[in-house]
This record gives sequence, structure tokens and C-alpha cells, in this order.
Amino acid sequence: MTAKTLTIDPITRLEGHGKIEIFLNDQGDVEDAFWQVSELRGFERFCLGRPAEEMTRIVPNICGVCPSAHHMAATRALDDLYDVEPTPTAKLIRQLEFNAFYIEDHYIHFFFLAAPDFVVGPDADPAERNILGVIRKVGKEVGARVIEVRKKNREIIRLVFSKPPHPEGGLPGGVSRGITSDERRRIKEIADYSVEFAQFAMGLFKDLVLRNKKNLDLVLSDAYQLKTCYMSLVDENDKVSFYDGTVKVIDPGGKEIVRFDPRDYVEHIGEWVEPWTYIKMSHLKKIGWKGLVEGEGTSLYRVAPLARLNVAGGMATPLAQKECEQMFDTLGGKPAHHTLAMHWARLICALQAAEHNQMIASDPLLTSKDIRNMNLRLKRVGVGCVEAPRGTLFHHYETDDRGLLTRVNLIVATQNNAAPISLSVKKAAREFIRGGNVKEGLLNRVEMAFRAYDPCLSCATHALPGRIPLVVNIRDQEGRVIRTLRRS
Amino acid sequence: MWKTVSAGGSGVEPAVKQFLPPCQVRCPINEDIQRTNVLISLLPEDPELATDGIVQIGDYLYEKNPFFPVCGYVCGLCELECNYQAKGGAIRRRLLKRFIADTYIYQMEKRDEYPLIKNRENVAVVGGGPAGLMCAYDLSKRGYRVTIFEAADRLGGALWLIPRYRLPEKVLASTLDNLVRLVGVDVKFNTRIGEGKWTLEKLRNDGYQAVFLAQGTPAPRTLSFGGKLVEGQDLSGVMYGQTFLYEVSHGNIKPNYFRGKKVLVIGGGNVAFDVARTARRLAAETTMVCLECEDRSSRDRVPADWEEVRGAWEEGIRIIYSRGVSRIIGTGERMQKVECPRCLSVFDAKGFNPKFDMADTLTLEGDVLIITVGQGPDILVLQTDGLLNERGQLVVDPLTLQNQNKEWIFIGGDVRRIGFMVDAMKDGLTAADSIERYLRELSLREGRSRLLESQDIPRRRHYESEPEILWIPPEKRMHFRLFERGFTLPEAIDEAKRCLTCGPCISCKACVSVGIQKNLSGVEVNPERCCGCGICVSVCYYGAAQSKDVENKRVSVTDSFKCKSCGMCVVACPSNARRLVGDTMDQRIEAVYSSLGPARTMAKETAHGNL
Amino acid sequence: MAEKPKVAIYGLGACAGCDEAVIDLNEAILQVADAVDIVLWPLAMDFKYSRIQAMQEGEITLSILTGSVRNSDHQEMAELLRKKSQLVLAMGACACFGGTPGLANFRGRDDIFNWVYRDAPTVVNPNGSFPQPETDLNGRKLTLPSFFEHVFTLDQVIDVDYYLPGCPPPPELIGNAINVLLAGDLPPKGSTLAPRKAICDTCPRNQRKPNRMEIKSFRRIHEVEADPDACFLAAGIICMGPATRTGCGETCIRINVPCRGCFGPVPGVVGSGPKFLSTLASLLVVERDDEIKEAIDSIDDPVGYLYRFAQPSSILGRRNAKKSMEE
Amino acid sequence: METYKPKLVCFSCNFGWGYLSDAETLCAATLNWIPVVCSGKIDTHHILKAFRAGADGVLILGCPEGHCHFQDGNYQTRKKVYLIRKVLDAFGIEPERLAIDLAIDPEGKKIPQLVGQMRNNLARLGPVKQV
Repeated sequence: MTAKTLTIDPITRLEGHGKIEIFLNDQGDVEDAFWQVSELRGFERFCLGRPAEEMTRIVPNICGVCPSAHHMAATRALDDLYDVEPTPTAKLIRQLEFNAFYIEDHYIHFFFLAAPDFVVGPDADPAERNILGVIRKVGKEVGARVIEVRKKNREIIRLVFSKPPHPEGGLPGGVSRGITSDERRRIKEIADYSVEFAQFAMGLFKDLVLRNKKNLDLVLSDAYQLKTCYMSLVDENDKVSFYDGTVKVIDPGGKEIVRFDPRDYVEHIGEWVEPWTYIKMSHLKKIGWKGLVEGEGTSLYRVAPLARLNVAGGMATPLAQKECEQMFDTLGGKPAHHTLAMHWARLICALQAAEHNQMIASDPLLTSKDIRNMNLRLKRVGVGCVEAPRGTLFHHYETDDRGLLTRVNLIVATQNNAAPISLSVKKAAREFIRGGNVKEGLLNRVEMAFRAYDPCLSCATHALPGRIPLVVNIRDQEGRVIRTLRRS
Repeated sequence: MWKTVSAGGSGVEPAVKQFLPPCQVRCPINEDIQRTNVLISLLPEDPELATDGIVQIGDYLYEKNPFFPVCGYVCGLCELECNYQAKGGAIRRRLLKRFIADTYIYQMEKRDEYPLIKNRENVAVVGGGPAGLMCAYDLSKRGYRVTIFEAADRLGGALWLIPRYRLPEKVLASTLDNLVRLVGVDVKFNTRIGEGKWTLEKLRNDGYQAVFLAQGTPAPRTLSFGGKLVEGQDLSGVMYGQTFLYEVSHGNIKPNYFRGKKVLVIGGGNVAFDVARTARRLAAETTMVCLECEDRSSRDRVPADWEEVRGAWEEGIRIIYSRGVSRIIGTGERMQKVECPRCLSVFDAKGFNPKFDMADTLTLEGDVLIITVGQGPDILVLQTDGLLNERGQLVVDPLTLQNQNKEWIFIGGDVRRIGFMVDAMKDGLTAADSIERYLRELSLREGRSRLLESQDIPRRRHYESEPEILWIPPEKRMHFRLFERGFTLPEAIDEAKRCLTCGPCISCKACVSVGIQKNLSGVEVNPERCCGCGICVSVCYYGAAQSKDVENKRVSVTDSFKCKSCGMCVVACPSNARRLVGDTMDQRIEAVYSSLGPARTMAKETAHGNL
Repeated sequence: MAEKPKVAIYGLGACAGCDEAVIDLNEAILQVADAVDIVLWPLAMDFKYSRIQAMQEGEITLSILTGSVRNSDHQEMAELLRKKSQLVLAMGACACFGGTPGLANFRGRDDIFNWVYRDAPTVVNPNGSFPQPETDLNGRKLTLPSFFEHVFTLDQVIDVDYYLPGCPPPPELIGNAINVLLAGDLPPKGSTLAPRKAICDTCPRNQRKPNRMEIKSFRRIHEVEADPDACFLAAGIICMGPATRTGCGETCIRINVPCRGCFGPVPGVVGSGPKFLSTLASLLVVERDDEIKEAIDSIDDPVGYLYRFAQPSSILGRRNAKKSMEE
Repeated sequence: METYKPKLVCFSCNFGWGYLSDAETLCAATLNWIPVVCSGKIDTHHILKAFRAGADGVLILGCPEGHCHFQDGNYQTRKKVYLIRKVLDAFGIEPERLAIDLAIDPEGKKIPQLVGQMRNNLARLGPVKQV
């Protein structure tokens, strides 16, 4: 297929939220490739003047897919802003909700977006490569169980924090509502169900990937590796932590570069601006912007499930720890640069969340009435950091002496991954386009890399929604589009 | 230009149950107090420009109450019930009315007679006091030919007993004269019914088809103690208050008549205070002995108005409370002293039944004793005409005032029940209505029983205190000229503005009369929209917006009697569930806005939100 | 078998929370999937734009559009779907009234750009770059959709048949709306497919409200331990409930946080913000005149409450999309 | 250059302003004059719509504090005005474009004067800037 026979699709421009432009040189080889994010909403600015405590009720609008992450980051930022330690019960309730969110989010991603590639196969007809295809292959009851685990965990979110797509109720020093003992029983049931489901999902993954050579090769293949630094929150025992902790960064060789209090994030994280995309490229400020390069000396880092497991000394719960060990054994040790192993790591994180909720459900303090620490002292600056499903998330608020916002800065999970995603795109393009010929697998390759990150562009630019509808434009040296590829 | 656009009244049809401001409920003739207060408040501050308005207000008041100039000097009943009383002092309505009267009495004299066609029956009114005159006034306006039979040589009856320092002769005389002149009432003076040839039967034979008997209470009540007449009332130096005041009003008592004399006045009513203060003005050293106590919150309190009490003690009158008089002791023919045992209580469950502590008795010396403990009708006349029952009581239907022995006789005023001037006036009106019903052969009772309910005080943030009482200092008022200064125009406007206008709009409509709004609007609640949030209830100043529970849900309603259509609830209602019906503000706004020219970046008004 | 009705679900300037709410139909989503042919739903399934493009006008029975309109892409997609659809349902607060992102209308585009790409503390931008609609990189042009100065509601851009507000709408109302609109017995055009009264009508706390509310000063939610049974507003905590359409299930109130108004105004009210401003002012009672300002100032950031979800559809906030876009 | 003529909408309470004058005369003397029965009846949306409709300013004339015929209608309006000014400010409309004067003027002579004064102030501000 030559470039000249390709036609320009007149509706290209309509592809909203992210697109890829690939430029070829005279020889028809890849000169450059760009991943563009085309949205911006400006939450940092229109929140100015708002009372800080209202942020928990505004930031969920950044993203309807991971609203709980923003809500929790805002809540934690308020704790810091008001210099208050939430009561033990409040902390349990928040963690309960956050874990429930982890579970439903990770499984939706795995079954809706990742599983089709492994179950139906990366080379299958795109029309088949969706959840329905998965269900056809593994049975209807699996679909029902996925819906069930999502429903049950969202029931917890609803109970604690109102609407799952727009949680409310986080307050500085606490939460708005306590848990009754009747509710605890239900929470326990759901946590048990979730652990059981997590093990089932883990088994399914192993059947599909580890016991299927083709898939395993895919995961281990060089094409899906990217050597970057990694960042994640870890707890005081260096274990994976979602709700709070210290930020730890390792280099591509696995060596710890820095461990910092989230309040110091400004010293460590830089955001590079490019004129051709609305997303900013996060990198390690102290190393400096080196461009889109991987390997030794890169300032690019990755976040999200695999990063968590790479960075931390281990998982915080026993079953998850066992799975974690098995994963690194399979991948050949830490750190693992296998982008597709993100899926595996994701299932392990979900397992930890489920196990943790089992513990919380049995904690006597859960049903205490002591849900607010009212001992607030406004210190006018607050940073909240959580390990969101898609990676480390920072909310930074500054206020006047009435607690009205004067400065807001947000560093969002997907944004942390923006440069690596661009890098993955370039890498795939170089591999698949030679002499003006575009190999059929290009789109799949790019797509699978994308899916592994589960990028959330609405988060990333505090902009528009959801998972990326992917468009790839291939242009000749004149800049004319010679081919447009899209997931279709 | 000050003008009332519509001359008509406030236009309330008498309803079975009606809300009114408390002042109007208290006023026996339900004068349109609120309406005229509002009209006064809107007078121009320039006296010349204000005159027209004052006259219009006077005309309006006169229609319903031809005695209003007199009321403006002597009657403050409405003030007793004013909602403002508890919040800083009642609205000085009496002085407001006096303010109008002071201009209006000159106008009154210039007024042409009412163009009345008197083609109905002849009616006789016995007694030319407030009751009789009021009845005559009302019947005359209805087209009856009325003749007043007055025993004295002048009209007014007991009104003449009011001391001049409270009611100038000019005001009283002018009011009386003009009343009979304007409605064309025939008056026969010096004609005492029941005396000589003048019997009630004769009146009937002379063609008077109905008679209103209102000859008042010319007979003073004698002093009794423990159910027995107190002896010594025939001693020289002992007199009765009514007689005393009558003589004073006829100019029969010289100034300084009591100089160097100690005058004791027995009684605690308004008349007793009139007597004491009159005596004081005649240079007496005056002491009052009141059975009742000083504590104004007590049931046994002195019945006189507070202003009277205050006036008395300001003027140096000694008031001894809670003492009865058990004995009058004379030296020879002259009274010398009285014995006053302590009164422990005045009323008990049965009513008036005073208890005394005889061990605690005070003896007071005096040169003159004036007994002012009440008055009664001339029983003899009534008996002769067979108007009493076997127990000597008048047989009168209190609703219709019809005598139950003779259906063509109606009885009212003090003779029926001693009351205030305006109570007598009310009887006159009641009788007039009954007489018309009787003569037209209509039911006398149908639709007459009315239940008036008082509006509560509107809620507001600040209440202003009453104006200073405008009394001439005591040392300068020991004469029979007015001791109280009336309002100036600005004072009247200010005081009228203080009125909270508690009453419903429908009984007022002052704003419509002067064109502040074209018509009264009403608040309508759309139950489809009302969510029962109760915000309207919270913001309503008048208690008109109320919430009620319907099937376990709150909804709001508007009590249209209490609602003043101020629109506060409409503005505050977050659901637009309330709207003003008949209000034109929105149209006006619409018209002005659309005339502003091209609107600023007009977006399409979408259907959204309207469905 | 009759052909299944075609349904499109598409997010414009949206957060995907509405899509999540559709998925929250849970088992019922499978019934919907059986009954209809979902021709477009980027969040949940693969799709073909060209298929939409190739469709006849009106071929899609129902398009459910979420999100506000902030750039040229949104506008074009909205217009395309309008053309191809018999019915358009604006779903969620953003599509209906502009939503939270509509607050951006209080800030200029430059203000946002300057902060995000220049002034934020983490920015590293030695070249002073700003995202550009068109970037020239060694002769190669990269384009980005242009960012409108304003956030628009859907009905400022295309004709909308029905509305379903909420942030997001509860799944039950979504299911109901889909059923109603596909059943063919259509409510009047322009209808909002939600209950007609304000939240107090269904609020569990309404019965316990004092008969008369008097607010001396307003308090913020973090300053008080709100009584879980008592009316927020009566306690001086701003709750938009009385000015907000019910139907949400009072989910926020049930977890003891006050309403912020995501369901928008009740029928007959244009802009719940201004209307509620009157309410708040009316309820505020202070003794002394000089305390009025202080009491009013106790409402920190009134605009943020009154216009939380509806700036772009408000009296002063709404803009003519066509005209603004030309500017 | 055409001189800028600001458009001012003036609400005045009938109980405090101009009740002694002829409405038509006053109307002729005061452009865009909206007499109301009580300033308390002026709702927020009335004011915002005025700006929407192209007004450069709104002047509200109410009765003196404590002298409202409807108890506290003027006070209600004063509270609203404070709040609305904050809203206007957020929309980029100078708060002083909304003015309130609580006084009494039975003849209404001051109405055209005050309107003129405020129009001068508005002229200095210039037209309302687009947000």
C-alpha cells in the first residue's frame, strides 16, 4: 500500500480528544511523531475565589472516570490546608471508599479495555475486540460477575460519598457521614466478594496470559518495553500505598533517586510545555527536561500500577504480595519495564484494595461516631497527594485568610505518563512505518500501549473525558495527511 | 397634586368573619383607621398643598363618623389595642384625627347640606346625645325623616360634661350643629319624653313609626358601701360629679371657686378624673380616692385612661388608690371628713364585689366631696312606658336593640349600657339599621352577627417609639383652655408613617386611592411548583404565608385576609411558585427593557427550564 | 422483527461521569443493549464516525449528548449528531446548563492559559511556549482545535428536544428517559425528564424544618458539625435544595452534605442562581443596619454557590454561541 | 465621534418617591423609569435582566430605612443589592453600576437629578465591558 493511494478522511477533525500525527520524510520513513491532547478546561483558574472546602465538590468534575481520586486528593489537601489530622474512623472510611473505587475502576479497565486484546487476540477483527467478544469467549457469567463487582463496590461509594461519578462528603479532618453496624455487615460482604473476585480475575489473567505463549511473548516483547524512571507513593514500610504516604522515585535501573514529602512536589516535578498539545509533560525537575528519551539519564518517569510495584518494596497485603513476587519472577526482576505488565500489576493492586477493605470492614473503629476532627487551623497552603489508580496525583491549594482559594495547581496521573506515552507512540511508529509503507499492526501496537497506561485525558488536562479515542494521522513531508488510522 | 383618585370607601362588604387591624376591631364603629393613617402619611409637607388632602381625608372620615372632630379630642379607644403598644407606644391615632379635625371643622361649616331625598317614614329619636345623633344621621342619609326630641336646650348630652380643657366648646358645638344641618334632622329642644304630654305612645300616634330611645343616664349613682347607701350624701359640700361638670360646662361656676378648699373626689373612672382635674383648675387642693389599685397590669386597676391619671398627678392631684369610702362624717350640715378602709380586692369570680380591711382605715378631711362613681338612667320614665321587665331591667335585644315589649321601640346608648361615647354612637348606628329593617319588614337579625378578628403585629426589624406627648407643662395649664397641643403637619405625617398598617389591604386601599398602585394584587401559590421549603413563611411579615401539611408533605398557602401583596414571598420563593396576580410591575419592566435598544449578546432563550 | 432503534451516546466537553452513570444501570444496561442498537458510545465501545457520517438524516432515533461545548470539535460533533438524529437528549448538568466547567466563563481564556502554561509553580517553560491552534515544526504543521472563549450549553449550539439534568443524573432517571423517549409517546418538546418540584419536596429533612428560618450569618460546611437530621439552610449552611429540581435522590443530603444545585432550576425559573440570591438575602436577618454588610459578607464566594452548575445558561452568563464563535 | 449616552434604568418606590407628582410628568422627565409599589418587590433577576437588556446601570430609589410601608422591603432590597454587586463584579460589571438610595422625596423632584448624576458616573465608566 503506498501513501499516494490513501485518502484523507474529511471528518478527521472531529476526533476529539487526542490524536497522533506522524510525519514522514522523503524516504517515507518516520521523521517525527506527535501525540496531541486537544482539550483544556482550566480548573486551576476557575476554582480561584471558591472556598477551599468546596474543592472536594468541584474537582470530581475533572473526570467522571476517576472522580474519587480527585475527591480524595482534594480532601487530603484540605487536611493539610487546615493542619488537621483526620480521626482514625474518618481515615478508615476514606480508605474504604478509596479501595472500593480502586476495585471497580481497575476491573472495569481490565475487562472492558485490556481483556479483549488478550482474550480475543490483538489481531482479531476490531468489531470483535470488545467486552462482548470477551463475554462470548469466557462466558456470560463472567460479564455478570464484572458488573456485580462494580455494582457492589460502587454501592460502598454511594453509601459513604454520595454519587460514584461525583463523590461528595470529604471534609478537612474527617468525613460527613459515619458508618452504622448494619452497614458494616454489608461492607464486609462486599469486601469478601471482592477478594474472591480478585482471585478469580487473577486466575483468569494467568490462564489468558501466562499459560498462553503468544500472549506472554507479547507482554515480554522488547517492543513493549520502555526504560524510564518510576514514581509512586509508598507507606512507612515501603509498601504500596494508595491513600497516603511518601513519594518515592527510582531510576530505570531500580535505584532510589529520591523520596520526598508530597508537600515538596514542586521541587521535584517539572511540567514541560509544548505548543502542539494542551497536555504538559511531567518530568523530574532536578534532572531537567531532556526531551522524549528513555534509558539511563532520562528525566521521564512513569506512574500507575506497574510503577507502584516497581517502586515499592512490596505489597501491603499478603495475597497481593504473593502475586507481586510471582509477577517479578516472571518478568525477570525489578524494575520491570514491560508496559503490558501494567495489566498484571493492576490486578494485583485491585487485590490489595480488596484485602485492605476486608481488614477495614473488621476494624472496630469503623463504626465509631468520631468522624470529624474539628480542630482546624488554616495555614493557607495545603498539598494533597494520593496514589490514584492511574498514578500519583497532587492537588496543591493556597488560600487567603478566609480560606478562599488564591492559587491552585494540579499534577495528574495521566500527565505524569504523557511523555512516556508520546515516546511509546514514536517507538511504535518507527518500527511499523518503513519506506512509506504502513504495516497493518501499527494501530494495534499503539493502541495496546495506550491501553496499558489507561490514560485519562480528562484528568490530564483537567479537560475532557474518558479513555482516548485514538486517531493517527500520517502525513507526508508536505504535511498532507496521507493516511488516517483510528480504532474502528 | 394630592388627590384621592377614587372617592369611594374602603369597600368592605360586611362579612361573617373579617380581619381588621386591632384598632379598627376595637373601635365600635370600625372607623377606617388604617386607611386614613396611610392617607395622612402621604400628605405633602407644605401646609398649603396639604389642605386639600386634609379636607379629603376629613370628608372621608365624616361619611362614617360625623363625630370624628370630637373623637379626635376625647376618644383613644383604638390606641388601647394598637399593635404598636407593646413595641414602643401606640400610634397616636386620636391626635391624628384631631389634626384632621382642626382643619376640617372650618370646612365642615362651609359644606353644603347633603342632597337627600326624605321620602321615607318618620322616625323619632329621643335624646340628642351621641347615640341619638348618630342614629338620626344614619337614618336621614337613608331617606327617613327624623326628629330628635331633646330634653335640654342643646344637643350633645353627656358630651357637654367633658371639660373644656379636653374638648373645646367650638369643636363640640360645630360638630353638633353641622351634623343636624348637613343631613337635615329636625330637633325639638326642651322636650322631655315621659314628662307631661310627651309619651312614647303619643309619638307613635303622631306618625313616628319607630322610636329610638337614647336619653342617656342623667341620674348620678349614689355612693354605697357593703351594699348599703352611705349616709351623709345629703350633707352640704357633698355633690355628684355629673352635676358638678354640668354646672361647670354651663359656666355656672366661677374661676377659683375652690380656692383654699380641700376637695375630695371619689371614683376612679374617666369622669372622676375629669371632675378632679376640673376642681383643680378651680383652684382646689384635690385628693382622689379610688377603689381600684395603681398596678395597671392588675384586674383591679383604675379604669380611667392612663393619660387621665398622668394628667391628674402632673397637675398636683393626690391620688389615693385601693380605698373605699365607708362613712361620710359631717359637722352639722357640712361634710367634714370621710373614712376610707383599705380595699383588698375589687372583683371576684362573680364580678364587682369589693373586699375591705376595716382595720386599715384612713380618714380624710375635706371641704367638698364630689362623688363620681357612675350614673344611671332615669328609671321612672322607662317604667312608665313599660319598657322594663318585672325585675326592673330593660328588655332589649342586644343585637338589634329592639325592645321586646314594643317592637317599634329601639333602645341604645348609655341608657342601655354605660359605655364610651363611641359605644353610644355604635348603638345609634345599630338602631338605625334595625329601624330600617323593621320598617322595610326585613329580618332584624339576619347577617348582623359579625366576627371581627384582629391582625397580629407585622414583623419588622425596628419599631419606633411614640412621639412625646404634647402637653402644656402642668404649671401653665391651670385653666380651661386645651392643655394638649395638636400635631403639626410634619408631626402628623411622621406619626402616620409610624402606623404599621397591620390590617388587610382590602379594608384599606389607601394606596389605590392615591394612585400608588392601580389595583390591589393578590398572591397566588402554584401548588404544582411549591416544594414546601417554607422560605415564604420565613420572610412574610404578616403571617400570611403559612405552611400546612398535606399528605405528609409541606406546602405553602397564603391567607388572603392577612396578605398585603408586598411581594416579599414572591421575591424570596426560589421556585417561582408564588406570583402576584394583577400586578403590572413586570409589564412595565418588560416595556422599559425592550426600549433599551439591542440587547447585549442575546442568546436564544431556550425552552429549557420552562417545562 | 422490526429494526432496533438506533441510539448514540456521546460526550462533548464532559468528564464521562454521565457515561459512568449509564453504566451504573448495571444489569439493566444489558436490557438496553438488547433493545437498541448503540451506534456510538466512545466510552464503552468501538465506533465508526464514518458510519455516523454516512447515515441518513434522522436515522438515529435518539442521541444522548453529555457535556458542554468548549471547542470547535464539540460544536461540529453536536451539529452532526443533531442532523442525524430524530431526538436529542441533553444529559447532565454540563449539557443542560454548562456545568461546573462553566465557571470558567468568569475567567478569560488568557487567564487560564497564563496560569496553566506559564505561572503554575511546576511549569518548566523556558521558551514561553503556549499551545497554539497551529504549530509550525520545521515546516510541518500541527493543529489543535480552537478553544472557545466561552463554555456553551448544548442548546446554545443545537436544537435540543429533551433535558435530563444532574451531575450526573441518577441511573433510574436515565433508564426512565431512554424508555420514555424510545416508547414513542413523547412528552412535549423541551421537557425536562425529571420531577418538577424542588428538592425540599422530597428532602427527608423538610418536615423537621423550623416554621420560620432566620439566618444571622452563613457558615461554611467545614466550620460546623451539621446535624444529620436538620435543615441545612435553617442552620445557616448554604444548601441549594430549595432552588434545585429534585430527582437526584437527595444523595448529597443523605450523606450530610448540602445540595449544590446540579439538577438546575425548577420549571418556571430562569437561572436558579439569581433566584436563590433573592432567597438568601431575604432569609438573612440582622438587627443593626451596619451589620448588613458583614452578614452578607459571611456568604463567601456567593457566585461559586449560585452559579456552580449553570453559569453558561444564566441571565448574564449566557452567550449566543454563533455570534461568540465568530468573534 | 458620537458621544456615549449611558442607559440607566431607575426603579423608584411609590411610597417614598414622587407620589405627590403626576406620574406622566415624572415619566417624561425620567427616561427608563420604573415606579414600583415597594422596592422590596425588585427581584434579582429584574436587575440582572436590565444589564442583559443593555442597561449600563441600575438605580434603585427606596424609602428611608425603617420607613417601608411594607415593614422592611427596602431593607430586603439593600441586602440584595450588596449581594448582586458581588455577582456583577464576577461578571466583570463594575459594582457601582448598581446603586441604591434610601430617602424620601414625595414630589419626586430629585429623581431626574439623581438619574442625571448617576448617568454622569456611568459615562465616566463607559459602556459595560463584555465578560
